[in-house]
Amino acid sequence: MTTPATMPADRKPVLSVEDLQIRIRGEHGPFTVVSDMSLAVAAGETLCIVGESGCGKSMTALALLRLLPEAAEIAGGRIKINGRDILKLNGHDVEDLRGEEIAMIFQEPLTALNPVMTIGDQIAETVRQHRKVSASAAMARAVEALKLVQMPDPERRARQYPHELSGGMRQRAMIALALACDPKIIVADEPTTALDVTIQAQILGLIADLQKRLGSAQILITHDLGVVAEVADRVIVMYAGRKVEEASVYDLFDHPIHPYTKGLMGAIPRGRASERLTDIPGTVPPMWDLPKGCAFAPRCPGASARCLEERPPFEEKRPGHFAACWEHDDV
Amino acid sequence: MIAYIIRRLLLFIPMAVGMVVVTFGLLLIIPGDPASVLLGQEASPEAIERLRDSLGLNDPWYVRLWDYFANLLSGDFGTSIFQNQPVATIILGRLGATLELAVAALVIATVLGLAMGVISAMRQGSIVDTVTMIFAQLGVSMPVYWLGLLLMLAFAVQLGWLPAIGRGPPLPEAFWAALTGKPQVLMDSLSHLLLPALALSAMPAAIISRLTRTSMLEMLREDFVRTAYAKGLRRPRVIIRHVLRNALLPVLSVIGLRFGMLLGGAVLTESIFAWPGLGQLTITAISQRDLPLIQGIVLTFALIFALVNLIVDLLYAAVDPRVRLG
Amino acid sequence: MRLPKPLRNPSFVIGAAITLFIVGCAVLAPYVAPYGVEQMDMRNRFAGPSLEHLLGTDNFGRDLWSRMVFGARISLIIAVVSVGGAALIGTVVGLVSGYFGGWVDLVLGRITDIFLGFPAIILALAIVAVLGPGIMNVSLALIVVFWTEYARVVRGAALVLREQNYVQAARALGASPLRIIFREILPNALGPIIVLASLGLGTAIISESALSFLGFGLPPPAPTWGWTLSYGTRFMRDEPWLAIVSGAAIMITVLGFNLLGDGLRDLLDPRQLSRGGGERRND
Amino acid sequence: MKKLLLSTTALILAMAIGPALAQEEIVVGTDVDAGTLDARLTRDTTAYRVADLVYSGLVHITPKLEAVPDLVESWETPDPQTFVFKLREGLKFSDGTPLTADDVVYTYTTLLDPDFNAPMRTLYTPIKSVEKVDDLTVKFNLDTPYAPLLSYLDLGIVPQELAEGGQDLATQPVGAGPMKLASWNRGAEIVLEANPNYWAGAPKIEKVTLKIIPDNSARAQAFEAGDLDVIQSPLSPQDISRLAADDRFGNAIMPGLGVTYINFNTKDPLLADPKMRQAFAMLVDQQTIVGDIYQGVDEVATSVLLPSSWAYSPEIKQPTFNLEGAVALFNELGWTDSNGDGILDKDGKNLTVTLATHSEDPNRVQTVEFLQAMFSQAGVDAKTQITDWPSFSTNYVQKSQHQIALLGWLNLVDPDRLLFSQLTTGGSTNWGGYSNPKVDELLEKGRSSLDQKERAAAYQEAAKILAEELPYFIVSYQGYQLFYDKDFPSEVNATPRGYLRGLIGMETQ
Amino acid sequence: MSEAPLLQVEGLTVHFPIRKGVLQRQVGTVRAVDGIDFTLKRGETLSLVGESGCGKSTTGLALMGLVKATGGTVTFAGERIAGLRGAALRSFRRRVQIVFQDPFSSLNPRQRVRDIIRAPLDIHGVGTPKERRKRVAQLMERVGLRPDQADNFPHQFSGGQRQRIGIARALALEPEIIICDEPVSALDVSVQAQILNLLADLQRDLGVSYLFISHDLGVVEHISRRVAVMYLGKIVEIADRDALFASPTHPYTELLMKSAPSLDPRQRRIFSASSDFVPSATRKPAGCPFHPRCPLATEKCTTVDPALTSRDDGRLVACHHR
Repeated sequence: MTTPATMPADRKPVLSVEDLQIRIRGEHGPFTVVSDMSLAVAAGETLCIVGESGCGKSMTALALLRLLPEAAEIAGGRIKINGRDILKLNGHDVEDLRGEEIAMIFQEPLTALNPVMTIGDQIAETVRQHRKVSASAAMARAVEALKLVQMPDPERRARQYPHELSGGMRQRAMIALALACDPKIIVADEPTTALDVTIQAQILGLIADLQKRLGSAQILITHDLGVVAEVADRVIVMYAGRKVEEASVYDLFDHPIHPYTKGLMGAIPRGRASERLTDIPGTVPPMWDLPKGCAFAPRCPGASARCLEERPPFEEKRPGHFAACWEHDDV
Repeated sequence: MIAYIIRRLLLFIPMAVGMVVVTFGLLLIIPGDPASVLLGQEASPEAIERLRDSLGLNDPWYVRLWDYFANLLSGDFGTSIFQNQPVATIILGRLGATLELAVAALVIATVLGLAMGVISAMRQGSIVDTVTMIFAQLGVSMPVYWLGLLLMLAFAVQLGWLPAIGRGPPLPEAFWAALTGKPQVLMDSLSHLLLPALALSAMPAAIISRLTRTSMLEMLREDFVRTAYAKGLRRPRVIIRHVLRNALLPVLSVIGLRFGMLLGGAVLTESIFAWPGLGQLTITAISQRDLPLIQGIVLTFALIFALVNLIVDLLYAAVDPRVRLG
Repeated sequence: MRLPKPLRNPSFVIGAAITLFIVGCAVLAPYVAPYGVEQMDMRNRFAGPSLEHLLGTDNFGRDLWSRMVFGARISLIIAVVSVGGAALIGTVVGLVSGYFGGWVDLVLGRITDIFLGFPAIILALAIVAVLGPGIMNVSLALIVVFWTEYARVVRGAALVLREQNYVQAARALGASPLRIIFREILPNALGPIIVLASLGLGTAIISESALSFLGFGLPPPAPTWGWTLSYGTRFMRDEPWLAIVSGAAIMITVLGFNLLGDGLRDLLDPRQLSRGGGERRND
Repeated sequence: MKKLLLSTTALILAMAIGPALAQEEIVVGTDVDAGTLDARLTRDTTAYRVADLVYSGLVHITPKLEAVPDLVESWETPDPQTFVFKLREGLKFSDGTPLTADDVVYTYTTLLDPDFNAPMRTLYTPIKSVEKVDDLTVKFNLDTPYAPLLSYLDLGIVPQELAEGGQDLATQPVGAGPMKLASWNRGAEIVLEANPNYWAGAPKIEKVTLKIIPDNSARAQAFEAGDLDVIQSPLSPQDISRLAADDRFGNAIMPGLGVTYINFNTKDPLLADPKMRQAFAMLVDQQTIVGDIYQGVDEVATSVLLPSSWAYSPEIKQPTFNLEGAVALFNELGWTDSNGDGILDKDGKNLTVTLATHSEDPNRVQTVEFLQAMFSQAGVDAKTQITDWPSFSTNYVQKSQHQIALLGWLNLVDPDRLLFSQLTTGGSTNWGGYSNPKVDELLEKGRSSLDQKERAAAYQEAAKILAEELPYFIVSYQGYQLFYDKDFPSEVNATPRGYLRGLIGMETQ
Repeated sequence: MSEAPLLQVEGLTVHFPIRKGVLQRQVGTVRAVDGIDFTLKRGETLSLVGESGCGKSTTGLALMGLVKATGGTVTFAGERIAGLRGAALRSFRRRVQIVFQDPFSSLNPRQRVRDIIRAPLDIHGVGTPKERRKRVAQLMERVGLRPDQADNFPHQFSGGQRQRIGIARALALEPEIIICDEPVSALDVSVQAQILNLLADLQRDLGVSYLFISHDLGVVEHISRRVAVMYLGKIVEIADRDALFASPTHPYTELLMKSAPSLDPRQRRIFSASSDFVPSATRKPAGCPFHPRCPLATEKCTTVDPALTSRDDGRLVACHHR
């Protein structure tokens, strides 16, 4: 079953994913953690993938760079960067893409940066991998990248180790690392989750600002609808390894369709003083033991008998607004 | 930094005092005394008693302990009862041999252990990994003296390739000789060193290889390794620059710890290969109840142990910028 | 049908099998051994393996298999007593030191350092020289030598565990230090202790044999492996069999405990032990 | 990895080819490092052997244990309590200074000073005084006639001037022997070189290296590997039979000067009765011990007199192995297995005895282990006690806390040396507390008479009594073995004491 | 407002020494909590909000005696708890309990849920064994767990359920105050809502007071009656919830509010991507701790630390300019 990837017809996707399947060999035997995942993103656009822990959003992000952990494998689908299916490339060709065409910003910069190498060395290393330049030129480029992310005193910071920087500065360094070779696509996996709120604001501002200036395509993975509201152009909501809803950010926040999306929004306490929160009862089912029908059905307040039996298709419910739900036929 | 080193060295003092007291206490209650050993079977009880008097063995223990510490403070480690020489001279004469053996074993163990560990981790689950880890298991399971004897039997006795026992010219001298045109001196020195060092290195090599493997596998799962791949780096570069360097950190502290144990293991190895080092001296000193000498040896071991730990910590700080010594 | 987790761990399976075999032999020694352990036959010295003598005979014509089986008893008793004692003392010291910290930790730490500074074999030699040979004395010597290792590891674990929120929670409830140490911390430090003890059994066996080898172990005619090996090395040139068998007995037993320990390490919480070893300060 | 192996092989080959030994050097294996090389204080085999080369004494003891002149030209005994020695002319120490009667007087005077703590002082205590008659003449005055004295006068003469000047002879010995100390690497080797100032001229061998290899088997292996030119006792019996069969090596195998014996504690209530001691002695299977444990390198002993000695008599015989006889004797003494548990008992008490020896000598440990089994067969509940020598000697033997101990005596150049201190009432090393006035009298006579026949008669009579009363049961006469490379650069004249003068190609013997 | 406070904290200070050199002399001080005052009334929720390292968690731990306070007084139900030792400490601990942030590390993995919830009863010797068993079942039901799960181990529960276990344990002794140290920040948003609702229900039914420690303004706004904003060991503003969120007065409070993302994509805020100098408690700036980041800072702010002073609307603010 091919799920449609929404993309305004006038724009050409830089990155597109079709029917991606990811499987994991685990304690309970192999099981699928991401199914029928399709997405597309164009230059200058920010696509947010939102969902709670374990929904498969990070796996999807890693798959885009073919960086899945050893126990996981891509079991099907296509990932195309500028039309080239990277799943068909050999090792070195993929390595050439990483950092050059598509770069990644990780969640926790303290662990994602090598603790025993200076910031500058780590950035320069990327540059030298992809460009034939001298060591000093690479270092100059690293300092430039640090300037780009508005790192204060970049020359000095380049000579420091990750632990010597504050959380916010580390994340700036991480971003500088990703931008060092001007990639067309940036994948950011929860880039602000580990940060304090004032710093988060700065980093989100920086990311938005940089994208505007560099015109890259961006995929941002987050669990925080607040972040989504701040930066997304389009949004994919994931639940239990599948897309449940996809729409432009305005459509999604104005008229959420899927009960899970609605539940998430109701559960956020922000600006709801003393009002009782609408929680989603129950817990996410384990991926190796998914219910037969709609994975959300057991927790869904409006679930019908059909929901428990048959999985709803992911379809366009309103123009440009897709969802997978039997009970909603809003047109 | 300097303050750190000074503090660490100051901490050594209570440890050394404690070790002297423990050793002293043990020697006090160990049956047998140097006088009777010194005078041999044919000595009369009166002669033994007279010698005990003149050695001060009949003084109360606190007087003896006090005297020992008083002498220590003035830099006097005492005089060996049996060798009529200052303890410091005797120990210094032997220390080189033991350090040579221990360092050689450590170098072999480190090189071998790291190589095996890295190869194993890179080929996790393969035949190479399995075979390497079986060797590592055997390495930690084999009594060092048994391995020593087997090696001696095979390479010295049966094959006759290497000398069975003893020490050639001291290695530093031998290196100098080789540089000044006498390579056979170096060969002689190395040929004597090879078997005992090999026997002594088996256990630490096995431990290092296993630890390196575990540590490598752990590091391979670290986020920054994923970052390195995400940057587009080639695998060898990721392994060497990112994985190995970080994986070495825990290995480093174990190497230091092992060095202390190597010195202990040298006791057995030295007695099998007739290596004229501290280990053999220890056995002799204990069997002769040569108190000042035993005390001196214990202090030497303690000092080496403390110094090695200090060096490892300093190295650690040098390799890992996160560790700040202050 | 998948095997239960422990049975899928080859280290554990092989280690447990070897250990079971050795322990079985030791426990059932009088039934497994076809000959008396001191039954000499000077006309049949150094016989090779045969149906009559499974492993041949030793330098007194005694049945080697019977000697090895009874030797296993001695080795295992010493190993178990010394490891048990060392683990007990080390654990208590480590827990107290790690939990209370401060000057208690400082004093206990210094004491641990003192014992750690001695090369193990030398300390053991001296203690056996003081106490005289005998199963309990050798065990005691090994306890004195080995307790520091447990103290170090358990202290490391206690330092980590006492910062755990559930320990904080217990303190918040007003639990006494004793309750916290034994109900909250100890059960969680048990993994590394068990692993360490399992590996320690192997080390104890090697150490005991080394003591015997140097002439400080149980005196003959006790059928210790160390003495048999010590004798064996005397005859090694012409009759290597004795040394090979006794050395192999030691090696296989130690291998069994090591594999078992490794297996347990994988099965029990694998990270805590490696963390317990070297602490480092991160800023 | 492959490369590493290849280069290692190359290295090994290079070593194998190595330079051949120069003709005038020999390398001797020895078991311990010398403690001190001051001739008056030596106490271990290596020190004796080195001192024998570095120093010369008034006399030299031949392989046949006869005293022949060394530094002296001749001597006289004007009366049984006086010895007068005439020194050779022009004697020089290795450093070139002259050796005179003063040095002889100094050597013996210091030796006899109790505060000097010389280990062998007891051997010389009958000496009342040593005096210089003139530069070349020295007179020894004795308290009593003391026949064994000559055998001990091979003690090296030390230079008075140097010793009093503060030179530490223990580490920097200077003597008038055929060799002199070149270097001493503690724990590893002692290197000696020929002394051109030796009165009989420098020996043919220019350099003697003693390599210290404590483990007997390791030493044998080193010898077989060609690292050593000579090895000698103590050696493992196993190695001896192999080396003797190897035609690359020459050997000298001869009776030694030591015994391995059982010391019965006659003060122990259980062992006070000579019959009990006899019964226990009958449990000692000497044939098996000597044949299997010692592999025939020692000899079954029959009495306290060594076969090589002039006092030996084949007529005197200790009890021999007789299991049934022993049991019968035990029964006769009231020890029977009354409760059928296989252990003899009397008055409700089991016949329990402890067999002790020290752990340093593996052959003695094996012997005790074997004896324990034999004792058990006879129904004796025998325990073993094996500890290192210092504990063993201090705790048990010197305090007479032992019951049955397996021990040895070495250097028995005279019967007196095995018997007088050990078995006379109150003797300084009479650990078993043996006392028999008749024996006391005979041993006194043996040491004071200067007539060898008379002495022999006295010792034989004593030996006869001892063979019955058995404070000592001599298990074996130790053998002495020396192996040398067939290409040995000089003639080999071995001596059971293991001294090396017969190996260095000396002009005169 | 006339009601006497249940808990009154005055000048609470927690300092950690920084030692250096050969003799480990103290060369500095980490002023984790630097003299804070607040009160907590019966049945109300006071939130301590601030960013990491501001001392809010240390405050909670100090109140529980889990870290040693270096100064200040704590008065509980009119009784001063001097030094918190012995019997006084025991009774205080019965009446004040704590719920931790991480539901994975706050439960002993080797204990069954039954034993975890029972522990406070055992420690304080409450009831007979039979009563304790009954009480455990009761507590489990109260927090929304099935009593038949009592024999399970913590790892068999999801994060939300584990947090419920932690709450049940805290409730066992019927405390008057529960210190909630970031109780929902490790949870997914849907589960977070469940726990927040549970906490609200418990307060309504049992009348327990919460000292609620959090960095999440949304959660704080939802649950609190009053809010104290902390910055580098100091309280910079305390106010009633509605007043504070309607008109933040301290510049730091204002920055916090501005930084929190809105939930309306049409009202995106303009983020300043300015540099983020964040001083730490180790190297605290002189004067007002916020002055290096403050747009209003003047000369005075760099030297004089403003005191927490009362404003017309009843709120307390520490600022020279507002």
